[in-house]
Amino acid sequence: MMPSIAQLAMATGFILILIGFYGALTQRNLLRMIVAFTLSGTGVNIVIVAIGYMHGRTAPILDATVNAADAVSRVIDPVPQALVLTAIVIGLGVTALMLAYALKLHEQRRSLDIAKFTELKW
Amino acid sequence: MVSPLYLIVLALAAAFLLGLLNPERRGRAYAVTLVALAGMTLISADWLWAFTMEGIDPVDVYTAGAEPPFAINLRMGLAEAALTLLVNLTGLLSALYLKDVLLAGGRRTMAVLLISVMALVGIILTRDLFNLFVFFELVVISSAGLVLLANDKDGGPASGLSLSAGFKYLIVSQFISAFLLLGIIFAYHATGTLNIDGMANASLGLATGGTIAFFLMFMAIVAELKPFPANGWALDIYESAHPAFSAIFSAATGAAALYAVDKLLLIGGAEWLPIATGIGIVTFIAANLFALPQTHDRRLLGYSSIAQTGLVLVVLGQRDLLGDSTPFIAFGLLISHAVAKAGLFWLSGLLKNRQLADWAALRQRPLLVFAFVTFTAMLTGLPPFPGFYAKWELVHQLAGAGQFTLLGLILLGALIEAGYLFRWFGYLMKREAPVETVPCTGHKVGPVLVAVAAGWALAYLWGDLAGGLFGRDNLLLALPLLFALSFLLLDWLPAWIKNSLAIAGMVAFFLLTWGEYDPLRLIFAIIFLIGGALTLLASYSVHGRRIGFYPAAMLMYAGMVMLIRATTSFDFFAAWELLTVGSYFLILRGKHSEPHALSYILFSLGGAFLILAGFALAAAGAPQFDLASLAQVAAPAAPWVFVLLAVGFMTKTAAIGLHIWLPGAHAEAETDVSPMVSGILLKAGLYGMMVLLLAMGKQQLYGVELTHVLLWIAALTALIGNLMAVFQEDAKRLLAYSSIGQMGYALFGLALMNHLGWLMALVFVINHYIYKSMLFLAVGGVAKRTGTREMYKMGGLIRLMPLSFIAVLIGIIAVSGVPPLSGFGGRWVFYNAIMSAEYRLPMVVLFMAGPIAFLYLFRLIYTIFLGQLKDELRRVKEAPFWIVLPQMIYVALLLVFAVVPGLALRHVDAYLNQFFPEGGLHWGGGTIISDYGYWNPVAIMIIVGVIFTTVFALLLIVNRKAQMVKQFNIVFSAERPFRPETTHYAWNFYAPYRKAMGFLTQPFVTRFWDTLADLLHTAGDLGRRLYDGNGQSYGFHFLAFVVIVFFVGGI
Amino acid sequence: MSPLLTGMTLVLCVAMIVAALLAIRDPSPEVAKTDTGGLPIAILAAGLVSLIASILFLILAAPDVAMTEAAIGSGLTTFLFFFVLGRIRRHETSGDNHD
Amino acid sequence: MIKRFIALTLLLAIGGLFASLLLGYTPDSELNQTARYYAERTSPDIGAANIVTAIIVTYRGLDTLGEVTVLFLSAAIVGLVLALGGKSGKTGRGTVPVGELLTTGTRYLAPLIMLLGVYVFVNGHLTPGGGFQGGAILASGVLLLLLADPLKRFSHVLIATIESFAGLLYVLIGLFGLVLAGGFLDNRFLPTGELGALFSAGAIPLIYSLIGLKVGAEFASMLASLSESETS
Repeated sequence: MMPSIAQLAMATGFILILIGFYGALTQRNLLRMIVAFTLSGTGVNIVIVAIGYMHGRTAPILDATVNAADAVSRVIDPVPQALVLTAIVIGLGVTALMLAYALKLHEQRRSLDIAKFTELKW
Repeated sequence: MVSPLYLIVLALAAAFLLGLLNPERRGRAYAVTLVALAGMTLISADWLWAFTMEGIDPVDVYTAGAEPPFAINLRMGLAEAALTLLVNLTGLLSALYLKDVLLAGGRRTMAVLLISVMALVGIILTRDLFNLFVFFELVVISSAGLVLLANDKDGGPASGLSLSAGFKYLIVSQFISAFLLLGIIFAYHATGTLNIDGMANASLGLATGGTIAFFLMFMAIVAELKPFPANGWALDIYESAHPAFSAIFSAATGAAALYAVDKLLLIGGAEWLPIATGIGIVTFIAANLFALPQTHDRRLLGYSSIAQTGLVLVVLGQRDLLGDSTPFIAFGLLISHAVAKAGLFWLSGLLKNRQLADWAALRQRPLLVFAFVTFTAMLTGLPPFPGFYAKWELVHQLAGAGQFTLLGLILLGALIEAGYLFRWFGYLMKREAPVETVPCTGHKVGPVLVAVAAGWALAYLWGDLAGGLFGRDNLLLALPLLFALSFLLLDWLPAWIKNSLAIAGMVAFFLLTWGEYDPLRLIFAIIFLIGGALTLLASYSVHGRRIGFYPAAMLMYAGMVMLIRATTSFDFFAAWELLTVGSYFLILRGKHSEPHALSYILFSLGGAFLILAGFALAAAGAPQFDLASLAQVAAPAAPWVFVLLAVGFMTKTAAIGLHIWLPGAHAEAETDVSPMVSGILLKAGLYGMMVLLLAMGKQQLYGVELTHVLLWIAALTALIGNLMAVFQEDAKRLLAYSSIGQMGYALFGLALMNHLGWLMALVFVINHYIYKSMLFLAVGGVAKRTGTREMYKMGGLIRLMPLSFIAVLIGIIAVSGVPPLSGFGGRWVFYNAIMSAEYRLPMVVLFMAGPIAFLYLFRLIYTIFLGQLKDELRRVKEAPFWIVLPQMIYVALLLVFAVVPGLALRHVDAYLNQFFPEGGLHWGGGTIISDYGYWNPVAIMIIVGVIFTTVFALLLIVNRKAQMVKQFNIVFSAERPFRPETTHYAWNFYAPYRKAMGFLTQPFVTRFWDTLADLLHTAGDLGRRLYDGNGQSYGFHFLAFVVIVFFVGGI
Repeated sequence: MSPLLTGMTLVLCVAMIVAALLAIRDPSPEVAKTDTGGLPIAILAAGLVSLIASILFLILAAPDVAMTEAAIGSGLTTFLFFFVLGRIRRHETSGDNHD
Repeated sequence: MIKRFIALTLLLAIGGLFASLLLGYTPDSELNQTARYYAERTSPDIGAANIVTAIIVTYRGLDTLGEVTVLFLSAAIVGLVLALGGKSGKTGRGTVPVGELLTTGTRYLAPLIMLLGVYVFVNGHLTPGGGFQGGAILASGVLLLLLADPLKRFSHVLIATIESFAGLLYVLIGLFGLVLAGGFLDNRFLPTGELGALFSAGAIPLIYSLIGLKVGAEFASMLASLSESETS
């Protein structure tokens, strides 16, 4: 059986999450870690959108082709999309914050190596 | 009441409004911030009032004009009201505390603080999963921002440390958010709703993928509780952040996250409860263990926060078992933790240096020391604070359900926590203070004082609640406790006024209540109250204000009085803890008593926990029971109850193996404190033993009769205690070891479980009080005048301190049990008693202990008072009047008691007939008749007096030509003094005996406990190296945590 | 279900994974001499992943999400990265003769 | 190396989790109760053609308020972080040569882009896109200005004012919903109008515009603080 689009997308999303995690766990460069996190963020978003997808239906927008009456049988689940919008924006906020931190950390230590910021421990 | 939505609206509106203000008018922005936070606090308080006082039902608030699950809804109930109040109040107080920092940081910083508080409120109120996620992200981001708040004024802008801590937090939260989002969306897919209650109804676990979806969400939210091992980031934050933020992070964030977990558990249902428990208990133990080797104050507080949160998680996980009392317990623990931790973090901001020992600077301000004590007591769950009630309930319910492993682990963790907290308090009181002045600015001290007030108010509230639930009186209203606490308010008075008040109070209380006691309790009441008042006479010798002495002493006496007045297990235990704490503070007052006080409180608390466990086991699920019904405990549990209680009480009587705290604690205590903690305090343990033995009698465990075991312990205690005393050079230590031996005798009598044995024990109780108080006072007085307690530095003091000499002479005659004094009475009853029992071998051991006592007692008088006077002591005067006076009263008492022992014993003897009808004594006129012989005290007194005079006269005649030897005439003995000690004839007096019996005095027990402590320390030190400070490692930890829970939890 | 759409999805997915792998690839030693060496490629690759994802969102009937991902995920985020990268590089060059 | 091995092992386990989620996933064939409600009721109740917008602005409006707050927070904290220990001395941004073409192009392009952004969020309730997308487009106009003239200081005061003002109004409108209509952030205190018209769906266009402005301002402030030199 051929995998559906949703399953394909979901699998890709999961793989992206894992790739992102791997990068975040193994790259010692702060900026590269942040890049890795944006990848896993994208992966999460893909999974969420894929879960709401229903084959043969249209986007949850009412227009000439989809009127209010038959929306129930014509559109896909709008909730995951709404959630993803929020998630994307929050992701950007966190990314910006991490970047600012990285910038400042570099300014202090002239290094982006995460292993150099370990004075706090034990 | 206004809609709870205004909590969120108010904060957001204020935060946005700040952006419109002139950036330079910072004062105005600060005012807006405070007003918003105060408004939020008021709204929460208003709701809390409505729920508690008016009893309204929880309110659901819909948004967007649609019903859930189609729109987000919030709920305001009792729990929400209380938690939001906690969050808002913490936020408000921290904002006050941060005044300087916020004014320097400007409106953006204030906005971040406002939003942080708002987000925590949101977490508590929302009933929508995704909304929960949004609020969590807000918390994460605002926390990452607040970490950066400048640490202190002179430290300049935030150090690089807090920057890296914030970054680590962001790394971990990226992992967490990914899991949370995935979990939420799959849960949504499985149930078709995002509403928490809707999802709970839809039984998520049954849907496909529902279990894993829930697992992911659960792991993500639990990770916000900083579970072991995924919590390194949190510690770094605690260590580097501004303390006012740490207060929010520990108290408010912790509370909100716990409530989120609680909501989530609604969805997951019963099968997730054991997992929550597991995570909680592992975290509780690990965090406490890792805290042991900490020296950095804020990091230590961080570990403690994590541990406390873990404990509350355990409670949530045991929800099914705890039933209706879950909120009572969970809130009791949580709120104690929150108030105390916030207070301690605020306190830490007043100090410049970050080592634990640097807290000694706090001694400048007794009020702040009191705050520290309050917080420590709240954290360790001492009465009368909420944590105490919670601990009692929790342990009882767990024991009732047979959850012994969990129970043991909880008590172990709590003991470790008490260990490092009391160690810290010891540093605070005893270490050298760094040169710094502790600032006393209102906006910084204010929040601390509010926390203290909140702590006491909560203590009252919980007492009230417990009263309602279980039909108890409010502990905080117990008259003796109130009396003790009132000395806190009177501490500004001079010592002599407080002393008079204390004595008057104790005597008055005795006069008011003496009719209420049965003869057994009356004896203890007399010792505790009248005896206590008598020892307090010696305290007149101290001048000044003596800050902290009277609250501590009165707390101890209050505890002891409450102990004998207690009729239920709860009251008994509460009293036990009060007297323990009070005596700890007293002991800690000694100059070098820091380590000894610590080991005292640890042994005592360990013993108290055993008692608690014993009571819980006996209660079999009931919240408490009448002490008398200990007798009805059924078979399988009964011997265990007996063992737990007996060992618990024996920590206080310092039975062998549990005795190592005593010598130091008694010897290092102040002059007038030693008699209190020796002569009086030890009796509390005996009283406990008596209550236990009267109710439970002989118990058998695996075919071994437990009273027989007790006999052996008692005999060995007597032997080893006496032996150790023999080899002491320090007079007070000698007396302390002698107390161990004496308690052995008393315990032996009790363990005989017959009439005479008990009579003997009671004789010992009275005698030991009198002569040990007297000896400690006498020796203390000598030490005070000579400036040393080493006996070889004294000698020949008989002429300079004749009254002390008489006291010691009478004392040792009494102790050694030779005729004619009351000690002999004790011995006589005792020999009669063991004749009547069938245990020969321990008896032999006990007999051996007798002559050994002679050895050390002889030395006491010989070394100190006889022989040559040292040059430097030629100007020594008699001890102060107020120290001698009680001694003379004791001398009189001893004589009276020796002549008419029946005065007290008669009634006790009659009383004991109820329990041990056989083998009683017969009282005929001045003579006492037993089955084996008779004793006529007056006749003996006369005979001994005649013999003594005769011998003395003979000696005088024979030794007429005796010649005085000059002090430094030791060259005659062909010995060259190469050490100062060796110039004294009595140094190492019993060296030959040491060769013969020294093996018995090897510090095996000390070594055992030391090794145990070292082991714990090492384990903690190794364990904490897990947190290597690398943000990436923390990511690993989180993923490992998820994987481990997945496999261990069997999901 | 239309094979064309599925095929296209498959291609996009593979492209995304490849780009993602490129983004987290270890920089070669000579590039990694400086902290920022090889970073532009990683950032661009991550941006590419976002861009392809937004096409995927269109296929998944989520135009709103697609727009957002394109504008924010691949657009703004990438710019943020480059801004920070630029500043760090200036630190590096000025920092060398500074310290 | 051992780190990579551990990472791979852990991720393998996590991957296993994901795999079981993936394999357990069956696409819905019918809308679930929540989605069905939205599909049926959005147009009569809310009057918005774009159901996603209706959810974001109304039904889950509290999320969106939170989301906007996230950006507000991030922008504020980015500003705070970069202002830390502000080293003076290196005020000027390194002179990066800017092409003539970019400068001139920007002059004409930037207003157009911003206009597009406004269009996107004003029509959020009708067509795909809305406040966030529009805000991002607005911000990219600002970005262009920044690129063209790096030394141009964006008026922080202006940005902050727009941001705060929009935020305050947003909260106020939410309160109107609470007082005048069914609940906080209810859009129906304004007439819902005719489906598909610009002035329809109650307060949604208003709210989404405010969100657009606010988000745009926040993005702009983040971009500006990250691109500017450490002077503030």
